[in-house]
Amino acid sequence: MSISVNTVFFALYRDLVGESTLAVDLPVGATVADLVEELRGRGAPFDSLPTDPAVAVNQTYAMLDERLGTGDEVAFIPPVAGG
Amino acid sequence: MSISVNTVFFALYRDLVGESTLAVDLPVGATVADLVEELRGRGAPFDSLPTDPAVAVNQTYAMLDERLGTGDEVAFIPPVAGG
Amino acid sequence: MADLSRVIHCHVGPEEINSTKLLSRVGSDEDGAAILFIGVVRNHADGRSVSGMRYDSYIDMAQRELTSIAAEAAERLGTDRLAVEHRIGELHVGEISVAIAVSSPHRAESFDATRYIIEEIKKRLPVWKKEYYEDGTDSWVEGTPPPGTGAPTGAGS
Amino acid sequence: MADLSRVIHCHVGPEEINSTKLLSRVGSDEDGAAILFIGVVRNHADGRSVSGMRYDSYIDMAQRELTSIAAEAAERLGTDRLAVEHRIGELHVGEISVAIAVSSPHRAESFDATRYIIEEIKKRLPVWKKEYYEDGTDSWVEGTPPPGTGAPTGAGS
Repeated sequence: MSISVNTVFFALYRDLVGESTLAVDLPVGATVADLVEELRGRGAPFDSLPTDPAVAVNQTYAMLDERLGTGDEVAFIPPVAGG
Repeated sequence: MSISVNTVFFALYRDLVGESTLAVDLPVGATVADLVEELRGRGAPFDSLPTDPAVAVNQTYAMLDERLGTGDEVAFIPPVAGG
Repeated sequence: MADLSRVIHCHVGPEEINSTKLLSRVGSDEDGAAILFIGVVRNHADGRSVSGMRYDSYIDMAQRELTSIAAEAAERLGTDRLAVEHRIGELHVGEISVAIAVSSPHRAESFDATRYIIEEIKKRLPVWKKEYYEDGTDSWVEGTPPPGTGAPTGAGS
Repeated sequence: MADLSRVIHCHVGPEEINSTKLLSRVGSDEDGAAILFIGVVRNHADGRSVSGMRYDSYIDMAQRELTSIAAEAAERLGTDRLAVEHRIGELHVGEISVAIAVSSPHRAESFDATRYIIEEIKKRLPVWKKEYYEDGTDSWVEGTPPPGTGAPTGAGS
């Protein structure tokens, strides 16, 4: 059994990984931290992502221990610089 | 020997004394405090002025012990309410 | 002593205030932030309905004092990019009585200078206002004694 | 939770910002003070000459987050009279990237709410900017990690 989430990369992180979006399969019960580990475990370029990035799940800031479900949109949020 | 100063009253103080301006003769060496005492000593309506009003001499805020000279413009400044 | 020559624009008078124009007086390619503050005649005071306001002033002194305040603010701001106008005379509800425009490279300085100017105006500017109430009465607005004046004349007082 | 329905106007998008129009969205006969804050692209950063800026955003989330910030500010302000816009896309030096308009019966609340909105935008809004320098190079502006995110997952980490 597995789930599928949609990851989204912005700004600096998009430049680092070379992608805007990526579908990722994870085991049921996986958290944001598991997603980060899965991606970084793929090696370059994903291992250039930080181990504790800010993330938003379905457009709301989330903690690394938040549990994910199929269809969730998980955005990697580089340090923000609006204004 | 005496000096002559021009006193000016604004807003509430103008309403109290019923005048906008008034020439006052004072002894040489008189201070702002002496002017206040001289005016208040005239009785009504001048005794309704405070004993320690804010004043400006020649358009600059002054202390009560500032010495006056002939031709000085001494304004009685009620509590201000600009903005 | 603040340098008065640095102040761009500073005026006390009966003319209607155009706040958009005032804001356009400040700003430069070096600035990342600008603030416009406006004070407006409101329709109530201390629970009473207000129909209008009359601003009186010691106009020559008010112009000088406002210029000093603006110069002090420019010193804090570190640039001369500020403009301030205070209106006097009869004003209706909704009309602008005071407007302040400031710009600076970073936002903190603009907030600081704007706040400084309005607070000093309230403390020092020789301006008085009479409120006219809906019930036909009127009264002078209770003000603030200017700082550093009216002090006792000697040790005994 | 702040009440989102109280916010008058809140927008993230590529449209040019008309700050005069934004200011006209706030204000009421009950208000004695109004503030307009604008953020502008400036021609320098860390000693380098800047020719322009590109603002990227996670636009749907940015719109939601800006709405939350505005609602929190309205709660502090005590009224719903505020409006805020953030622009995205390519901007030239001198163009407005963000504008905030607030009004309130007394000035302190307007200053507080305006400052709150711009500080929270800097901390939380998912917007990023790339600076283009006069020498032809460019770089992402160093930002601020959003608060309360990226926290460790357990006692051992």
